[in-house]
Formats: sequence, structure tokens, C-alpha cells
Amino acid sequence: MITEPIVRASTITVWLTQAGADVRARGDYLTQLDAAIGDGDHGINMTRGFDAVDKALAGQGDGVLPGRLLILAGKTLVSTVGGASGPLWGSALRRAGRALGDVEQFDGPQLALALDAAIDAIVELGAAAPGDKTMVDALVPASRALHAELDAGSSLDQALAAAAQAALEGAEATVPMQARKGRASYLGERSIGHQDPGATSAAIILAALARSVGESG
Amino acid sequence: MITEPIVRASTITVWLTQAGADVRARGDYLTQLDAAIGDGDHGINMTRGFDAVDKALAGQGDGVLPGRLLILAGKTLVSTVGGASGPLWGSALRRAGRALGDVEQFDGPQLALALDAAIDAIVELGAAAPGDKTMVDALVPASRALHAELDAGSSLDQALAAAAQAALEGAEATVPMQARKGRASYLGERSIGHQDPGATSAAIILAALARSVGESG
Amino acid sequence: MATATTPAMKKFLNDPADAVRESLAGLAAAHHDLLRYDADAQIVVRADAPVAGKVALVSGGGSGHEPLHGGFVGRGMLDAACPGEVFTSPVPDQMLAATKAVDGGAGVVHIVKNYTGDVMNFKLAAEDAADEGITVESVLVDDDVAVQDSLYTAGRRGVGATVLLEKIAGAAAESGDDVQRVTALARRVNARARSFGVALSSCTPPAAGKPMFDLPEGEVELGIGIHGEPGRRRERMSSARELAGVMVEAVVSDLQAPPGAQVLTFVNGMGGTPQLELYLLYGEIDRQLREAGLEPVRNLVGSYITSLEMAGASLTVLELDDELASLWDAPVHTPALRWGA
Amino acid sequence: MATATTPAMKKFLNDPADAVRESLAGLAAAHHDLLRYDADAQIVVRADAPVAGKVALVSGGGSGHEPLHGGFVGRGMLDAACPGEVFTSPVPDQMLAATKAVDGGAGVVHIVKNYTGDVMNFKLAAEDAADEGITVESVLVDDDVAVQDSLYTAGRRGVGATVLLEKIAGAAAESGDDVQRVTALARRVNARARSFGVALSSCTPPAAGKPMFDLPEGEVELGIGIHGEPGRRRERMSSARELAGVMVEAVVSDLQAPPGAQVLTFVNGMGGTPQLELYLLYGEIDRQLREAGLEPVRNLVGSYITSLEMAGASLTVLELDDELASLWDAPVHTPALRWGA
Ligand SMILES: Nc1ncnc2c1ncn2[C@@H]1O[C@H](COP(=O)(O)OP(=O)(O)O)[C@@H](O)[C@H]1O
Ligand SMILES: Nc1ncnc2c1ncn2[C@@H]1O[C@H](COP(=O)(O)OP(=O)(O)O)[C@@H](O)[C@H]1O
Ligand SMILES: [Mg+2]
Ligand SMILES: [Mg+2]
Ligand SMILES: [Mg+2]
Ligand SMILES: [Mg+2]
Repeated sequence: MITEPIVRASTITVWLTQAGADVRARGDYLTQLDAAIGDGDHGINMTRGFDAVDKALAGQGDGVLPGRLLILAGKTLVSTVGGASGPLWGSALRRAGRALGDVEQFDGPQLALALDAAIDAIVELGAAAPGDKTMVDALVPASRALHAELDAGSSLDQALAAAAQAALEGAEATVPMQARKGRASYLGERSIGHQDPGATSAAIILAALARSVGESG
Repeated sequence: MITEPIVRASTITVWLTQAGADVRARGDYLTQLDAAIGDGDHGINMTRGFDAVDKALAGQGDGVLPGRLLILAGKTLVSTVGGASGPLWGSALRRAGRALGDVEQFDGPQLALALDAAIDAIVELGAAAPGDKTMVDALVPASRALHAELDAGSSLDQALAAAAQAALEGAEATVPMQARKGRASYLGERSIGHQDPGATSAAIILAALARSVGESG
Repeated sequence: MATATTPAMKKFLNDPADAVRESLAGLAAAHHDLLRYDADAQIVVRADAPVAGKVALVSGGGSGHEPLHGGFVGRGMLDAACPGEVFTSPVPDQMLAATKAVDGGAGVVHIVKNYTGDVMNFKLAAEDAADEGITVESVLVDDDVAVQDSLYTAGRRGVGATVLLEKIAGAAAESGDDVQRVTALARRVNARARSFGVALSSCTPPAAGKPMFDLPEGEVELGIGIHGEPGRRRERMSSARELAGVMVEAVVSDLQAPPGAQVLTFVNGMGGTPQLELYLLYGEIDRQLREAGLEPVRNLVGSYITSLEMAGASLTVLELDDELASLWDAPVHTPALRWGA
Repeated sequence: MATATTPAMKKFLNDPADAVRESLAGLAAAHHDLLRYDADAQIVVRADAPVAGKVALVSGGGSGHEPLHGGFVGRGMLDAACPGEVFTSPVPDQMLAATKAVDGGAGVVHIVKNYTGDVMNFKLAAEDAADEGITVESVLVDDDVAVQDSLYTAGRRGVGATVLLEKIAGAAAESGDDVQRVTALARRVNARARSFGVALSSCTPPAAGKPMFDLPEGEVELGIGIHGEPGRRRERMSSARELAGVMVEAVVSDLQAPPGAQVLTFVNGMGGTPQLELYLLYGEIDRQLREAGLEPVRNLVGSYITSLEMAGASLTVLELDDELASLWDAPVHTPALRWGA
């Protein structure tokens, strides 16, 4: 178990920076997805938020605890994104940070618990269930895959890769769904046939997590 | 001189009906000319006016004097056209009608005087000089041609055909002019290169006059 | 839901030929406390007209510039409006009917924007009114600095100053001023106001059913009139700051107000410009006017003299004095302009 | 005049990213007697806030709907507005700052249009405010009958009723009503109001730089929201009469007011619809509402809750009682809505 990657504060910074870069790079695509069934701002919203997260993280000295970094990033998202995704992602990261408490580093099972805390926060605030065509449809399968792989003894790298893959598939699986939450729900049946933007950005963010832990491991 | 056509009330009715039909048929073209250097309503304005003239004339019994018909048509144009062309053409016909007085029929020289009276009314109201790129640039050459032909002993038919031709050439000659009156003048040099809509409709109306007198003669 | 009568363009219309009349009927239905619409005479008249002993203000012009003029009929502004077809001067019959409907014995002032058609139709109407024994004074509005006032043009167009003049002269008339004073005040507003407009798009008159002109991608029309007449020149689209600069320069250099002069700034939307942009533009203009040494002390921001759904804006600057300012501040109650009442 | 910073779309903008902030600065420059703009907190606050002992009204939502909400800050309406980016809910920090800035000790009412983002951000703000000891009541606006209110949607959207609710609750607060009464009145307005919107065109948010959606030649979008969200269905363009029929039917059948009920008719332009069309539409709607057995006794016609330059309109019908009518009539003095003051 000595080669098992451990998550540290620096991993969190790398992850959020990576996630921001990926969201930025795919911003137009996310906005396009949102234009089809929402109001066409999801890429802009998430980019604005991660720009602010970058700045907030840059202001942090060494030795800040990973949980603290997540809380800071969450607060930053709440304060800068607006829309639906701001409070949802913001609350998610804050709750994950609080779940980690004061640890300096943590392992796979702890990471899985933090992810579950994040999902809890999203569901508490947004009340979306799987199948409602939201970010939850990417995050819940990811959590399930992460737990399953870890339980089966896979490495954290492998487990996160599986989680990212599950998130991607979860996002793609939103295409045939009829939205029941968020703006897309106004469309009724016309929401069918389009991929949910929030599920898509969630998959991007989880892919960045898998890559970041792999790199810094 | 016994075969020389004489203008009667019925000629006036035929003329105005013909002029209306021709203006209506070329309404889009006139509006298009006006859109280039004015406000794109000249065909609509003139059509509205001649529609009303048709109705007004239809309400007249036999035996109304030609001068009265012209005054009626003029008043109708004033009351229905609006814009620049309404008061100009309306005043023109009213003044022509008054110039004819109570005659039951009249000849070429009297017609030429009536045309001059019409032009006087237009110039009094609008103060346009030849070369200003207005209807005056069609009407003044028409009057000049009419007088010249009649003086030279041509038949009224021939003289009116020459007048109509002069009006057409006058209208075409407005293309290189820079407008100094009406909306087109706002354009300054940008008014150059376009044919004046009011001169064009004037030429159409004079062509109808030549045809109507020819027919009923 | 599609029917044989479906209009080709996308507008809230029935038969396009009825657009002006149906719209005026709607205006009257919404504001019957303020005004009535005489469909036969095709005029909009203040509900309590004629007001005995009060100088009456009659304005008019083509439709398509709403709220001008029907939206300014009411207490403290116009007594009657004569709306023509879209972008076409009304006819003298309307003006005469309006003049007779509002004449309270103290004289009637015709407010005429300087367009050949408006001028000539109002002239014929004033002659008719004189024949019927009604004193009519005519005030010409010609504030558009985009047009050179020379022998080679029909003179400057009447644009944004019309709104300010109708408000200020309307307040004077409401306060009991006589016809000479009301006329003189109206002329003073015109003399002290200058305007300049910019179009970012064309517009589509209902009867025409297609845009008045083409404005290529990325170009703006500078010095536009309010009838969709093309402007003085076309340029590449630029920033709000730069466009504000063009407008301010054109207006200020022509107005030649003394340094420190107090002004009213009127930033007008042409119909299709969102308020977000209009206030952004106002912010730029306000700053640049101050930099030019003027002191904006009053303002009006909104779409008050429009060209249907044209995207664009105009700037009008009126040099104020105490009297003009207090007449501006006086109560007004019309569908489109209302305060103090 | 073209520069490197020339925006691609044709709008009065500098850097599109600054559009909201620059517009709010312009609003404040024009109306400094009524309101101030706190650029750090990104909020618009009534000039004399906090008003001691008065219940304070805070509203907010995405920008691009001007004059909503900044244009409704002033006496007798809102105490503060929190404008988000264009079509994006503001963030809790703004709402908290606004709440603190206007709290006069009598409680603060948050007016929240029912959009997932607005609801969640206001919820977080209310929690923060409670932590700081400020009583906050939240009122949800959800009047859009185009959305089915079922377990399978986020519920009805808040649209036109927002304007009426802010006016009426604002009048109650101004008159000294306590927070329970103001809240109850606001909820009553929402309960008695229904809306339905129609889009004839799309619109272009500055940051996106291109139209939100395509609306093919000759088609209209029925049941449109105010954020450029697509509507319930598309149909062929038809006459104003038929479109009015669709709107009236949708609203009236859902409102279920008793026969003869007195109503306020709010015909709202989405931004790019000329007043000529809006009043024409009003005339149709007024007639059809009467045919449906209702009695319009108040009205509001204009572009008050918009989607940038979208061509389109919405109808809101509010069933009145004497109290609501007299609160509607009470004086109001804001940049966009003003009477009796
Ligand atoms: N109630 C909810 N629970 C979870 N996720 C939601 C909910 N409502 C919306 N979302 C997510 O938010 C995304 C839209 O975010 P965004 O476009 O940034 O906000 P807005 O809808 O306010 O414009 C949707 O694609 C969806 O995944
Ligand atoms: N002062 C004038 N004198 C003579 N003709 C004029 C004058 N001003 C304009 N016109 C004529 O009127 C025509 C335009 O008429 P029309 O489009 O119907 O009116 P408007 O310009 O009011 O829209 C011009 O093409 C020109 O020939
Ligand atoms: Mg969105
Ligand atoms: Mg014309
Ligand atoms: Mg015209
Ligand atoms: Mg949004």
C-alpha cells in the first residue's frame, strides 16, 4: 500500500486548476448545451467561477489544509458563479471540505466519503434525484463506481479513473432523459435528446480529479 | 382643326383612373426608389391617394365640369396622401382645376396653361427649382415640350406625347443630381446616383395623360 | 393557427393597413382617463379638450415613432396628436380637426418637425384654420446636427428636441401662459437643443413588410433620421465609448454653450435598443459631456422618439436656464411621460 | 474608428464583460436622486436607505430584463436590487449586502422569482442574513402558466407578476405595513396573477455575442420565459388577434377568476417590440378579456420585464380587490415606474 497515491493540499490545488482549465477550454461547448435546453450561460458561469477559484488559491500560502482549500473554493464558487450551478457546486465543495476536517492528507475511502458529502449537499439544496437530468446523474454513478472499485481493492488511480468514466457515461445517459429540475424542465418533452450541461461539466471536473491524483500520486 | 382632340370631363376621369392604375402597378418600384434616398413610402403614398381619387370620382354624376373634377381630385390627394407628395400633387391639381374655371371642354393651349398653374402651385409650396432633384425636374421639361410642340403647330396628341417623353427624360436626368429639397437632401452627396421617386411618378402621371387624351380624342 | 391572413413579417399585426388605427384604438382603451381617439378624424385628443382659456398644443407627424406623439397627449403636454401613416406626414384634415377639437379660445400652437411633408401639410392646415377664425402659431423643430442647414438641403430635421419642446411648452400652456409666450418658449427650446442619432439596425414598416435599408454586418449608420432615412455616413461598429464620443462631439460643437452651462441630457432609444445598453451609453455620454465642460442637471433616458424596432440611439442636449428647468420639472401626466401627478 | 476592441455584435458596449456594471453605473448617474450603485457589492440601493422602521424589499435576478429590477428601486417600490450577470442569478453575497444595506429594523422581504438558481442563491443569502440577526421573509413569484406546476418541473417561472408584486408590496411597505402584512400582500398578488409570453425573435446576450436560439422565418415561440429559454411549442406566426387569443386563453383559463372580476391587465414588451404593436396588442387583449367576462380596470403597457432586445410580448392578468387596487394606485417614484410623485 506504500505506492497508493495519497491526496494532499497540493493535489487539491492541481485538481481545481486543471478542472478550471478544462471547463474553460470546453466553455463554448457547455454553453451550447445550455442554450439548447437552458439559457446558454453554463460555460460562462463555470468559467467565471473557476477563474475566481484560481485567484483565491493563488492567494493561499503553503501548509493550508486540503479541507480548508475545498471550503475556500466552495465559497468562491458561491460568491461568483450565481445561477443554479454556483450554489450547487459551491455547497458541494464546502461540504466536502468540512467532511475532511483537519486532515493534512487522505486516502481513497476518505475521498469517497468527501464526494458523498458533496453529493448530499447538492441533493439537499436542489432536491434532484437520479434521472432528473442534472449534474446528479454524473455524480451519483461516479460515487458508486469509486466505492465499488475501492471495495474491490483497486488502486485510487484506477478507482478514480472508473469514477470519471462513470461520470462521463452518466452525463451521456442524460440525453434521452426528460428534465425534471432546473430550467430544462420548463421544456417538458422538448428537453429530451439533449445532453445536460451540468452533468457534462461534472464529468469534466471528475476527469480532472482522476488525472490530478494520478499525477501527484 | 376639327380632328384635334378636345379635353373633356370624361378625359379627366380616364386620365386619373389610368394614372392611378399605372402608379399602383409601379408602386413597388416607386417605393424602392424612395427607400434608396428617402423613407420608402412614395409608392404607398401615391397608391393610397389614387385609390381615394378613384372612389371620389366614382361618386360624381355626369355633367361635372373638368375643372371641378381636378379640384376634387386635388382635395382628395391632399386629404389622403400626406407626406411631401400629397400637398404638392393636391395643390397642383386644385390650382389646375381653378385655372380651367367653368369650361366644359378645352384645347391644348388651355391644357398647357393648366399644367403651368399646377407647376406654379408646386413651386410656391415646395420652393424647388429645376435641378433640385424633385418632381419639378419632370414637370418643367414636360411643360416646356408641350408649349414648344403646340407653338410649332403639332397636334395635342403629339404635343402630349412629347411632354410625356420630356417628363421621362427629366426623371432620368435626376439620377446624377444631388438633392436639395425633400428628405433626399439629408443625404448630401449620397443622394447622387439614384432616380428621384417623385419625378418618376410625375412622368408616369404625364404618360397616362398623353394616353388618355389620345384615346378619348 | 396559421391562416390565409398570416402576415409575412413577424409583428403583432392584423391587416398591416390597419396597424396605425388599431394601435391608436389600443392606446385610447388603455388611457381613456387621459385621452380619446377620434377614429373618423384620425386624431388623439386630450380627454377634457377643449380646455377653456388654455393655449392648445397640437403636434403630429408620421407614425412609427411611438410614444411620440399620441403618448404625449394629456395634462401638461399635448392637447392633440395627428398621427400619419407609418413614417408619413399626416394630412391637413387631421390637423384642422385637431385644431378645432382643442381650441379653447386662447390660440393653438402647431408643433412641426422640419420635414418637407410635415411642413407643407401643417401649412395647408393652418391656412384652413385661419379661414375658420382660429389663431394658429407654428413652431418648427429642427435640431438634428447631422443635416447641414444650408440652401442645399431641406434644413435640419426635427428629432429629439421635439419631446423636450412638447413637455416644456406644454407646461407653459398648462400654467396659463398666452400664445405668444408659449410660442416663444417653444422656439427657445428648439434654439437651444441639438441632436445626433446612430442606427445599429434597420426597421420594417408594416405596410412595406421588409426592412427600410440594409446595414451590413458590423456597420453603423451615423446621423440617422427617425424615418429610416439613411444617415450621413457609414462606419465600422465601434465601442459605446467611441460612439458616445461621436454623438457628444457633434452635438456639443454645434450647440456652442458657454463653459459650465447647465444642460438636460436626453439619451433616446430608437426602439430596439435594450435599456441595459441605453443606460450604459448614458453613463458614457454623461461623463463625456462633463469632460466637455457642461453640467448635466436633468436627464431623460428611454425610448421616446423611435423608429419602430430600430436598434440605435440619439443624443439631445438642451441648454437650460431656470425657466426651462422649472417648466421641465412641472407636473406632466401623459401615457409616456409622467411626474408630479 | 474601428479598434482592436470592436465588439463583434452590434450593441452599445465597451468590453462585453463590463456591460452590467457599466449599465448600472449609468443608471445611478441618471437617477442619483433615487438610488445609488454600490459597485463593490454589485447592488442598487435606494438613496435614503435604510429607512428606519420601514419593511425593506430586496429583489434580484439576472440582468438583461431591464428596467427590472434596478429601474424599480425608489420610493414606493424596491429598497434594493441585486443584478446578476445577464440571465444569471446573482450570488448570495449581493443579496446579503443588499439586505444589510436596507434593513431598517422592521424586517426585509426577499422577492424571488422561481428559478432554480435564484431560489438557491436567495436561500443561502437568507441563511447568512439570519446568522447576522436580520429577519428575512422570502416571497416566491411563480405566475407563468406556460410551465406546468408539477413534480416533473422546477415549478412555474416568475415573470410579469414580479413587476406588479414589487409595486404593490412596495406601496404597502411605504405605508408602514409590517413585515407579515407586506409578505402576505405580496403572496396574494402572486396567487392572483397569471402570465403567458410569446417570442417573435431571439436575443443576444453581450457575453455570448450570438443569438440565444434560432427562430425560423415565420415561426413564433409560445410560452417563452424571460431568459431566452425556449418555450413550450413553436407555431406559425399568426395575427395579433390570434396571438392575443392564445395568451388570453392560457391566462384566463388558469386564473379562474369569477365572472365580472376586476383585473389589472399588464401587456409587457420583451424589449424589441415597438409601442405601436404593443398598444395594438393591448387593444386586442382588452377586448378579448371583456369577452371572457372580466373587467379590466387598471393597466400597464410597456417594456418592463424584458429579454434584452427580444421581439415579443407577455400578458399578465392580476385579479384585483379594493386593497390591491389602491396599493397599485399609491404613489411610486422609481426610474421606470412613476406616478403620484
Ligand atoms: N435542482 C437541481 N439539482 C441539481 N442540479 C441542477 C438543478 N437545477 C439545475 N441543475 C444543474 O445546473 C445546470 C445549469 O447550470 P447553469 O446553466 O450554470 O445555471 P442556470 O440554469 O441558472 O443558468 C443544469 O444543467 C443542471 O445540471
Ligand atoms: N420641396 C419639394 N418640392 C417639390 N417636390 C418635392 C419637394 N420635396 C419632396 N418632393 C418630391 O416628393 C417626393 C417624395 O414624396 P413622398 O415619398 O411621397 O413623401 P415623403 O418624402 O414625405 O415621404 C420626392 O421624390 C420629390 O420628388
Ligand atoms: Mg444556464
Ligand atoms: Mg417618402
Ligand atoms: Mg414619408
Ligand atoms: Mg443562467
